[in-house]
Amino acid sequence: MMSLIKTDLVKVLKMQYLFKFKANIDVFSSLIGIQLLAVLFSFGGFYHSTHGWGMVINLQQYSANIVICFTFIWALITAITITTKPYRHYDFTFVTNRLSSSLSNILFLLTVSVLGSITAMLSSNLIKFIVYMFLDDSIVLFKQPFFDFFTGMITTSLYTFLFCSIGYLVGAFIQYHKGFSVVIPVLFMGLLIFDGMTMNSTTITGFTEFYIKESNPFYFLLKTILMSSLVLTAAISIFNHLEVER
Amino acid sequence: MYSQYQLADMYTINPATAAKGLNLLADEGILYKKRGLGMFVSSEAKEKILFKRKNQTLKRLVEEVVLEANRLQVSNEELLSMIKALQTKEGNQ
Amino acid sequence: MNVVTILISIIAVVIAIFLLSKRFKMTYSLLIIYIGALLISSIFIWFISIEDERERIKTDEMTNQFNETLRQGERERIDPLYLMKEETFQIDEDQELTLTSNYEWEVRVYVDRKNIDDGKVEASIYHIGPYVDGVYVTDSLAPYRLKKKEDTLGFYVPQDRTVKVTMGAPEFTVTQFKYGEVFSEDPIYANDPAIYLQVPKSLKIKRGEGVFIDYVK
Amino acid sequence: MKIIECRDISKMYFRQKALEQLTFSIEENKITGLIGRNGAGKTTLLKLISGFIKPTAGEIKVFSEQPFNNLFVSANSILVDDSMSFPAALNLGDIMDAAAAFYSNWHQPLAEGLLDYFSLEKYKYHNRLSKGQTSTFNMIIGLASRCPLTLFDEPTIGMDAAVRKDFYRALLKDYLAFPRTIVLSSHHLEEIEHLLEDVLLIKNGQCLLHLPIYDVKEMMISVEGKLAIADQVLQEKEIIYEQSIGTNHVHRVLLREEASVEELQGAERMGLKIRPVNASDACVYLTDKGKGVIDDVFNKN
Repeated sequence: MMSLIKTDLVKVLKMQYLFKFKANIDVFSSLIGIQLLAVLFSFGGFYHSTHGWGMVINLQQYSANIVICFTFIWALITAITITTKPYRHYDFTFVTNRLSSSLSNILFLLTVSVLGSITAMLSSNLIKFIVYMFLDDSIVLFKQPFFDFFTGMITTSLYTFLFCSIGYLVGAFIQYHKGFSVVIPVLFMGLLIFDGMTMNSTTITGFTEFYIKESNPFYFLLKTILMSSLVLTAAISIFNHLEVER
Repeated sequence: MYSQYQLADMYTINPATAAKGLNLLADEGILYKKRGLGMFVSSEAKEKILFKRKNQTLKRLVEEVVLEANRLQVSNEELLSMIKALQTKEGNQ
Repeated sequence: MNVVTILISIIAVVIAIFLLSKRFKMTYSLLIIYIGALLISSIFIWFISIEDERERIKTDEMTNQFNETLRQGERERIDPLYLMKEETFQIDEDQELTLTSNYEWEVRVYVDRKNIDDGKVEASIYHIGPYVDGVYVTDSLAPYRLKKKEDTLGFYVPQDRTVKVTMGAPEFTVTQFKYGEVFSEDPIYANDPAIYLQVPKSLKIKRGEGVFIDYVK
Repeated sequence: MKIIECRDISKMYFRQKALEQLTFSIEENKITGLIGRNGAGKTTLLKLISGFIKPTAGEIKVFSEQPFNNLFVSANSILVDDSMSFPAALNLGDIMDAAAAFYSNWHQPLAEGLLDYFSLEKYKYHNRLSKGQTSTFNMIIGLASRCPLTLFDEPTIGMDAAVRKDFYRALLKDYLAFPRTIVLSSHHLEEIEHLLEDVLLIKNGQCLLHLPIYDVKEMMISVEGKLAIADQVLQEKEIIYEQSIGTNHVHRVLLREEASVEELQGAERMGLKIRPVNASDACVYLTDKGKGVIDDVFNKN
């Protein structure tokens, strides 16, 4: 008699994670593309002008803020993409159950969040380098303390992972019913318009301010991790009931 | 004698089918089983096969020939002479 | 430019190696080139960057403190960095002095009466800033002028001169905790200039256009 | 040991029944042919066994466990079909490496040998293969995985005759070297019947028969001859299939158990042609839609 293979979740998760990393390697191409595009947009700089005291001061500031924001959008799209049928079905070609599929996806998203954030933060130097070389060599540059880079990277990663989580849940809804691909964008725009009309930060803007106005790193960590876990748990429980229609 | 697995490999058939065939031959006494050693061809196998082919296969073929001859309204003499002609031809070769 | 040439040729060689080797997939090559470019530029930037010794100025606090110190007549406590100019004018006895300025807002003049009538008006111009995101750019400030014509002492701000400052800025995910805000307010800060006058004991002073007079106790 | 056990399973897609009260079980290390016409529910059944979908009613057990969302069943089974999806970023060699990581019975020499034999190159990409090459590659993955339960759903789609023949031989040889439970679905039985031990025939989502192939081959006989004689000989016998040839000739099929050997010999003497019905035709007759034969469509006009 043929012996059956015993397997456990951790072992399968490890294999799936490595597999996903290779299988979805192309998301890094799009990351590079989108970050380079953002780098290009960053050459406009952030412009301030003030006059007084006998002078007109024109301040041009260069940072990777646009790159970071583009990275968020990339994270959202990547998370939605890996919930789509072809990507989910790769797992089912080999060994998986729905939980291991979702968990390995989340590990993968965590990895891309960290990688995307590191490159986004480093692209700041690329922008400054190019500005120094080709646009304005009088640029004033200060050494950034390593600690600042480190906290910035962690914060960016947390933001990016939050976007990934939201994307994963949105993807889960869309896989549950195609109608959500219309409902969710409409709802999002509707709430944004509602916020704009009432001049109140209640829905989407309120949610944004909940994070960007948090100046305590510990609370910020707590807020992002709790929200991500909540959102991802919801997504996992949706996927747990989905059938494979290959 | 080949095992059912070797037979399965030789003829691209399911080993269960091969085993079934071997069992049929064993039932007819053409093969016999030795415990733990496999199937062996019995000493009277050749006689049995010849007997079977004569009594079943050949008889059936002759029956069909006669039936076909009747349908085509070929007389008995004509049929016999056809058979004889074939036999001499085969004998010459 | 030599450094750039070397750097670019290094990058070109790396690109060539990865693109030519078939075993490597496009994405891997792209990733390695991209991360390589990021790291090289980071190292380069580290060498051309200067040590950051800026202090984050609490603008409102500083303005109030500056004004209060001058009003108390404790001008020796003001950082000499902010002293723009010192000038002494001769003044006749029983002359009336009118103060004016062409400053677009009212310029504060702190009048400190000396104990004696020595016929001298000693004027000091103070100015904090301008600071551009913490960088002190007063060097680019055109000199203010004081001019005495008969019985008028005028404060003249020169014609606008354009100053361009290009800076690298930290990302909002850094400033969120470092400065407690994601998007900084106006990064350019300057106090209005102030004039400190030490005048003879019995000099009569008249307020002209564009000034606000504060008498020091 | 029973590898697959299904009891009264039904599967509904929206309001359409794909499977209805299907009950059967498959023993270990047998090659079973899953035969049925298009839309009979073969694919649905295989997806249920793989745990891709959940039954609407009834109980299904694979290795004595519920297959849906089951890691153990997933690790020990593989479903090979033409819609198997692989990441576009991986070339054939990478896919084989991934399969090797996932399936611990994976046999790399076999995979490489087959890949080489069928002239597929490792650095090619799955989505650029032709239909036949895709089926061939999927089949290689299915064979080399050596899963205790290997399911093939129409594995030969797009393959040319020579490759099909090679595939069947490869399947049998690897089965002999490494016996396992194999379910092979197809709508043409004649091509695979030599490989099979059992036949599971389904029609409209129900199990029609589950028998050893040998019994299916013996199941029916066909009678051909003059209408009048046939009517006389086959009185009161249940006819499974009937086709008119000209005006006074007829071709009828009946179960072997309906007629005794003497009756048949008698019929032959009366000028009827008696022939055994092969397994493939037997299945076609059994799964007939009950709308008569194709000729009827033309006879109406």
